[in-house]
Amino acid sequence: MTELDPRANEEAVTIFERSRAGRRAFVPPPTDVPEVPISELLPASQLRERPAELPEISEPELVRHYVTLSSKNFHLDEGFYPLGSCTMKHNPKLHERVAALPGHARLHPLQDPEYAQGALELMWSLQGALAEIAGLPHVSLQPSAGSHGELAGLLLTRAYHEERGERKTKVLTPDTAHGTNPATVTMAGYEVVKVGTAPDGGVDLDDLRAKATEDVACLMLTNPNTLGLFDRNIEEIARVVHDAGATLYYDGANLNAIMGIARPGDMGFDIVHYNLHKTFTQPHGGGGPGAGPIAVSDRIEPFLPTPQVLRRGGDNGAGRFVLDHDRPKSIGKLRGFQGNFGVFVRSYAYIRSLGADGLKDASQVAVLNANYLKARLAEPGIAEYLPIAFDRTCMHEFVLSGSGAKEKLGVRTLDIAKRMLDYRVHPPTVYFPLLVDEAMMIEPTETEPRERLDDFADIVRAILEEAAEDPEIVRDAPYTTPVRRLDEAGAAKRPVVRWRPPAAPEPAANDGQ
Amino acid sequence: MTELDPRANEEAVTIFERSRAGRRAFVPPPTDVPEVPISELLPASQLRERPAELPEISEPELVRHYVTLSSKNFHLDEGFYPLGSCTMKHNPKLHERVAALPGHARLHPLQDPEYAQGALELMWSLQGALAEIAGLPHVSLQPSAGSHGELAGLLLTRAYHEERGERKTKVLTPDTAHGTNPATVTMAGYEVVKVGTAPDGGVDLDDLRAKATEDVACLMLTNPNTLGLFDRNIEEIARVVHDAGATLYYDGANLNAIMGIARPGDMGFDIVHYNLHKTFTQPHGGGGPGAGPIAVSDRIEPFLPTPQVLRRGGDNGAGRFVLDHDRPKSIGKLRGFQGNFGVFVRSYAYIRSLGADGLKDASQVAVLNANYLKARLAEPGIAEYLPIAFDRTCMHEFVLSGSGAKEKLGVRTLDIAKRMLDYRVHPPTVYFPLLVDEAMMIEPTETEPRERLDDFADIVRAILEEAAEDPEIVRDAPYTTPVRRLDEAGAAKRPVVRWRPPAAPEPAANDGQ
Amino acid sequence: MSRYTSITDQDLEVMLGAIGAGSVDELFADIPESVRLDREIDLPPGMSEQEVYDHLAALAARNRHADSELTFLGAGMYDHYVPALIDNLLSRSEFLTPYTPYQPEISQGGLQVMFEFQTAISELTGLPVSNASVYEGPSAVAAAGYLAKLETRRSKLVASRGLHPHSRAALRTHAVGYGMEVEEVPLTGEAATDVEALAAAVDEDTAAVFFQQPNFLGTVEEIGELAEAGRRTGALVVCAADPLALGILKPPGEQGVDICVGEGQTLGNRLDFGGPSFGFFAAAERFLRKMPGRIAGETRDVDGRRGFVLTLQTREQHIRREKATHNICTAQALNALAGVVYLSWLGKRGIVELAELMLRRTHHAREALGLEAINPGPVVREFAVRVPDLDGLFERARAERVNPGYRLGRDYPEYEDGLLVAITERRTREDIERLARLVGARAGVTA
Amino acid sequence: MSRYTSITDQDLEVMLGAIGAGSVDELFADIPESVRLDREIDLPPGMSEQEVYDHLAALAARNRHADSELTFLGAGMYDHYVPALIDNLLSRSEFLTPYTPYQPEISQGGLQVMFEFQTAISELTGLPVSNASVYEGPSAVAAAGYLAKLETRRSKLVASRGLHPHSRAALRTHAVGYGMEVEEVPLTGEAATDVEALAAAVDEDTAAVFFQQPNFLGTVEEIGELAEAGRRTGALVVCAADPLALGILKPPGEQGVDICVGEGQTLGNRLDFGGPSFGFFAAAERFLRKMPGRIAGETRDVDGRRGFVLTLQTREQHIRREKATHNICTAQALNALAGVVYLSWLGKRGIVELAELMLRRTHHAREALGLEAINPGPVVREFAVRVPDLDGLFERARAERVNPGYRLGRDYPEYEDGLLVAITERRTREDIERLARLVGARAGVTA
Ligand SMILES: Cc1ncc(COP(=O)(O)O)c(C=O)c1O
Ligand SMILES: Cc1ncc(COP(=O)(O)O)c(C=O)c1O
Repeated sequence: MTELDPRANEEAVTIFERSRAGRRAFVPPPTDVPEVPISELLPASQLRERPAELPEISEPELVRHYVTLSSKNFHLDEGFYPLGSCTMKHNPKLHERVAALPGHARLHPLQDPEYAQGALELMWSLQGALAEIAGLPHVSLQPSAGSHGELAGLLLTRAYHEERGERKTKVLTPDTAHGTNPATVTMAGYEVVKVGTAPDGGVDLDDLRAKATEDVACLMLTNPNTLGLFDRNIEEIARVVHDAGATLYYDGANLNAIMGIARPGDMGFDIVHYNLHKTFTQPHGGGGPGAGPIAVSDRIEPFLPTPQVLRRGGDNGAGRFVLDHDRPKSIGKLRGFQGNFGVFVRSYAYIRSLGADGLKDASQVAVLNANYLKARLAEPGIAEYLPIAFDRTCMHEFVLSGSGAKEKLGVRTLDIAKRMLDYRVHPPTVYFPLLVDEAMMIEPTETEPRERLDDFADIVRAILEEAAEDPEIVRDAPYTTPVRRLDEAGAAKRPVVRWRPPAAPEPAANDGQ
Repeated sequence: MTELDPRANEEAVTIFERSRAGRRAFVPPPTDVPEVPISELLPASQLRERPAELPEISEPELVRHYVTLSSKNFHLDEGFYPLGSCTMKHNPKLHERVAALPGHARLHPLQDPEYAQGALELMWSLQGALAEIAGLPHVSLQPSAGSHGELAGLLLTRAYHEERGERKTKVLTPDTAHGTNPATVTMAGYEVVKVGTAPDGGVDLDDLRAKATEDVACLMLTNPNTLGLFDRNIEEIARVVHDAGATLYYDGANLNAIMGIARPGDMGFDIVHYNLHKTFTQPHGGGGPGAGPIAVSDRIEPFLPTPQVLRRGGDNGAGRFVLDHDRPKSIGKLRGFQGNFGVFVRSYAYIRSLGADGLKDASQVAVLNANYLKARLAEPGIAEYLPIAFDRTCMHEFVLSGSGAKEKLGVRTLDIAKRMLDYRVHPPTVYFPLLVDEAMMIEPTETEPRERLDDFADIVRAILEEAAEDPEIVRDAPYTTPVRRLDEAGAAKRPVVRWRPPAAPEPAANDGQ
Repeated sequence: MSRYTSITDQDLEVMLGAIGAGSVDELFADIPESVRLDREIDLPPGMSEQEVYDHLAALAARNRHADSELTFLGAGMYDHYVPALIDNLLSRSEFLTPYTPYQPEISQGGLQVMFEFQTAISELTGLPVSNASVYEGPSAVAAAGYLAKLETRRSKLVASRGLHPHSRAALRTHAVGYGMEVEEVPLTGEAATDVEALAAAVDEDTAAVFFQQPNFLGTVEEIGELAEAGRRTGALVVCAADPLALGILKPPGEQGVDICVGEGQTLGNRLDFGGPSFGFFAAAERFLRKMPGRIAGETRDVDGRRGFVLTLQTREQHIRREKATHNICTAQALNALAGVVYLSWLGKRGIVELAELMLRRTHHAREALGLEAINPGPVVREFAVRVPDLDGLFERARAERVNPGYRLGRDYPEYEDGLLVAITERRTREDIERLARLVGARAGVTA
Repeated sequence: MSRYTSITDQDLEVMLGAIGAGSVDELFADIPESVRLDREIDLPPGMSEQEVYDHLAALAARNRHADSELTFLGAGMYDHYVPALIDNLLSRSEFLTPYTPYQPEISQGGLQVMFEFQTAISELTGLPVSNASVYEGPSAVAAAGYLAKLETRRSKLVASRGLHPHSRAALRTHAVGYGMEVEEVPLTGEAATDVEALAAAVDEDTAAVFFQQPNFLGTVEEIGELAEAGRRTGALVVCAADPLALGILKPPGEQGVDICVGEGQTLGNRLDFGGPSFGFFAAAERFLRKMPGRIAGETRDVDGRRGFVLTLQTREQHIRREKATHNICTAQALNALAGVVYLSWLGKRGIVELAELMLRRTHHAREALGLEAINPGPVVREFAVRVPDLDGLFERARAERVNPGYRLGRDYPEYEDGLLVAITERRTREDIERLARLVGARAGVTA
């Protein structure tokens, strides 16, 4: 209908371009103290000469701008979002309500613990629940996200080895590892050594044994791994790593597959991070906030960041909760204050809502949904084009290869993903993990009903049929989105990373709209 | 792009059709009292035999269903909404925040007034503010909407006349009156007598004089009237009505034009209703809630509904607020409790936000915006097709006639309205008032910036140009909406007003989606 | 310029120019000097958002609400838990800010919600047609009276004293306009509607009979018998009902009731000191074209796609004017949305589980208090007892931030010492025992 | 089945059938028995929504928060008024629930927000490039250290003691991984960074110098001089700043600062007991390709329409892996959204009006308290004073539900008796006088 849609080619307008001199959404409270001239309060050297060019706009138009922008986002409350490795599970609305309670939202981080007992008890209880789920006794909630937790994990490893007078320079990561793993290794001052993947999708044990030398500090692993497969050799892996005097680090991004079923601690992992914004349903917010708490074994505990939330006294709930800053061996602080408390509230509410069996049920259904969708996508008419990368029972996610579609139909994984946009579903994670050609990593999560999975299978089939008929249809997709394929190369070649007034210094007044 | 939009012909699915036996979003709190068999607590005669067929659905899918539905609504936070007579002004988000405070939202209506002083003070203060704005001393907040206020007004009029032993049987309404006016007259037990409109758009005085007989109880008027015109003869009208011993009723739907500038009470009106969901920005909610408080003169006061909020004692704010039920002459109750308090909170917040000059400014800008848009739509290229019905300076709204477009272009007001949908603006009120051929009633309100008015004028021009080129384009519109023109005649001929399971009694389990 | 308007000096100049006016005042020239306000209105100056918030928060803090006390108040509105997803959905601009869906092509969200709402109400009441909402409970009862007048042209309305006092009051108030009288029927010794008295009150001029399920005191009425007695002379039978209780009670529609109306607050709406909530209005098929208010209907668009519209509008004021079946225009769409979302949240099993919990706790509470019951028979969510020292109880309770319930005295002189106690899923056994202790305190003293 | 899952028994049967498995347990066969958990995890059973709400509400009620006491606490997070429209926008599923915008065609909302955010931060800091957010303030400082390492390959970081103690701590913690040392520069007698000491500390091996504007005690630093001293040997100059104060302070970018980072909580974010908020990271053009985190860029689609994408991703971990400029992945998009909405709400004039109000009240408060000022010079939003009987003051204040501020002792032994008092637009003159009375009380006693 484009020709009949008068707004089809409407251009995006930034809030700055909507600005008109003199408009305002904010009215200041009256000045109730002497109106001393600013020049008497601030040194001329530090006085701003011209105001920052922030938008001038009334509340109604401000609201419309952002409400209208929001409607250009696909989101979890709209439809299926099987983004592999991201655990896009439902975000209960209850969590937003409890996080917004003034006792949480309006609590200052430096409040005297005596007057923040509710918040500290919540953190303490969450630590306990997370410890039990991972099977490791000590938890720090401080890291701000998974990658922050990874960094904490390697800094703890370093502190641990240094105390023992051991000098280690390398960290092992499988070639299936998520990008944050190697990036973290470098930031933590180690050298990355890649470990290969065996034909069954697990760690190549021989390669591991060969590389697990004296100078290795740690092996970073996620299990189930990024192929969605549980590494059957996990105990042997742990043995090899520990024999080398290295720590075994658990990237918790895939924890959603095994809650209440198996525990990293029981597998021999020394350090674990959790992604509360994945497994424990903190809404992703378009790229955060999240939280990446870590759990560790006894030997690592002394090095945990400060402060730690502890309970002093009576074990019958009579105890007081304190912030322990006095940790001589601690690696120190990874960030300000006590971490992303607002995220803790949501994840704690989630854990209390589901309880022991609810969490186990969540993992079981996550795995059931993944295997069912995998089966649906293994049907003739699909499997020829999108073969499964490693044909085993998967855990919470699985990886297909677009190789067949590329050869037989001339459409790439990217094309299929873009065409999915027209079907109003979010595409899987694509081109990751790297070792799978034209990878398509699919994680349905437990909160999807069967109809959504069937619908997705039908969509994949339909797209492949379209491609068989006329690959152009798929290659030129999407057609129905607010914008179509964007020039990313151009964006990187000539980066425009902020809006600039066409005619400074008073742009807002005259241009735009 | 329809051919390339795989979801273009997707059918609407009701929540009942999404139901699957066994699913649930609700988990009950545990039963903490003896589980006495229900049959021992309820008589068999009153026991429900089969459960009501409510949907069975999990929270994630429940949220998706209604979020997705919501996105099929055009709304005020999306764009221009010049729906005449409805005062679609911005709804400040602050109002939702203050209305949700537990002290308001969680307050029981039968709470002992001693423990509801904050709520009663708010109502008392709102009464005072409304009284000052209308220029009438006594206010009852009780009516639930404008039409409810109208009914209250006529019941008050009846009580007033009856006490004076006067028997009146008729109520006058202008032929420009809103439908609720005559409908209310009948409900209140009176006979409707129409009064004509003069060439200048005001009440036809001669006709009024002729019809203002002894047996007339009331004249219901809105001023500015539904043509957006202020009746210059208002004083003479009041004189004629009062000489006949009738009351003069002010339909407050158009109060937004004159706040702080002129007051119904000063014009001689005896009874006024306010639409808090129009002038005082209660969000319309897709058709309510609203509130229709009334203000009256001293002679009507004794008959006001019960209870009334009064302040007893100290005038320095020291007083206590009470609910006065002891009103022997009262017409009684129009509804339960004290009215739509949640609406009062929002409107009170609005009045305190704007204050005296803010309210006046709102009316001035509302009138300025209307006259500017009227001027833009009087430009050549538009005026020939959409002549102004009564060419005078308008107040907050004005009425165009689609007569020109119908004759010269063969497109009706309805067609133009439907084509506006493709331009993502809400059409004006159409085919009202009735005495204007192909009427288009336009009320921009004060919260619209000039760009929106210019944009609308451009849209009208563009549509007329499309019609000149090919009327089909306009006659077949809309094209880009979730559904296109609907068969309303068919809907009324064979009414389907509820969903029914294709195969009772266990529909949800098997069908749907 | 206020924070809600956008007209800059530059805009003003351009706009006045286009209008051809020298000033904004000129635009008001039509208003005779003599009725112009020659002063500023006498209201405080405007405030910043922060100040308004602080002011209203201070007012709100002076109210004792259902979170700041343990309350057993009911009597028409009840403290049920409202799930968080309702707040979230109702806060969406898409539902919160549009007007009545006059343009169906861009209002399918709101219209489908109405259609789903009508379906849910129809399921609960056992009546085939429901409208999309009326104001609230008592005025819904009055609206039923108007339909009865239009239908029967008779002039008498018979109402059980088990009908909410506010409903009876609203009925009386409206009846004056309808030109009708309201006659009340007493309750039996067990606080149920007296069937004989009802039968006796009904005559050839009776347009409708009204009763409530459960009645104002919480008594489960024998609807079938009441309906039969009421129908004798061709009067319409109107039942006001608590929609939540209908989750386990036999639908009025299955027991000879013609019209079922009620207060919807119990379905996902807040207390809000009494409103806004919504009223519902359901009836037998033959009244479809006499219903008040909006009704959504299913239809198809020009491309054959399923869609929804406001239908049978020829009943309504904007088309029918003085011949309309009611004068209602703005109703309670947003509150009705909360209602249907709440019912979908509860679901087919949930509403039963919730109502049964309420039922059991209510009966448990009546025993636990150990007082003389005014209605010793079946009760659903509320019951009435006689309290020897009502004032004393309230004094003791208030000191402990407990609200024992509603005092029946004002509405029922015959129950001067009556206390109406409401129980919901939010009042635990522990809460009930707390109230029992307060009641017992005096017993202790006098023992 | 939980309320968040949908698999009915019927579904289960069909699904296992399609999978070809006999039970769900079979799907976990790959997990060796030996590492299977042979018991239920030891956690309490699940609860209904209502129970979870009640439980968390009870916990929250045990915290004294900014609405339940009069607080002068700041020290890095401040009690500013957050406009209601921010709550409303952030609660929209469209912003709340999507992941990082990897599919730009269906993420233009989030991407444009990032672009607008970057523009606003650039305007405030006076630096041309900003990323779309990092975790929060102190870790943003640490991130600047990493950029300095990548850029200079040097091993020393010099930090003013005016830098937030948490920022210095985070910098030290991260520096261990970077293989770098952190050296601290003392403050002058007036609690400003000692320029000479800074100049002395900087050598050929210094990768970067760090200071804060205003510094931790509220002192307005002479950024220009500090930058000049720091730059001498080619070290990068990093300034941590309060973005709200930058509304009236000269932008770091105009004073020789290479990188400006900071805590974004003051921009429309809640206190939340310390997080989530957001950190910002702005820098000079030449560091564009060394920036950490997401950056949105403007481009065009195949039809020539303007659009936005995540750009320069070759910096990032998911592409560059061990060579990435930082390991950050999930950042703080939703909090950054609150930030740019807040700045748009304040607007060009509003941010100045707000900052000036804060400035004036802060200076007024410092006088009103009548105590010896630790930083007697210019302060913006916070100031430090010496309190003779700090314990006594806290005791008196706590009893009246007043929180006097932050005790400097733990972080600054040199200010054992120091109190850091924060002032925002929410602390009125009246509030300030109330604190002054509490301070004076003892003076009274000792007088
Ligand atoms: C396997 C894996 N590891 C680590 C991460 C990084 O977690 P975060 O984004 O919380 O830093 C992710 C997130 O996508 C992941 O999928
Ligand atoms: C002129 C006029 N009068 C009365 C009404 C009825 O008001 P309400 O919808 O609040 O009952 C309206 C509403 O559209 C109106 O425009």
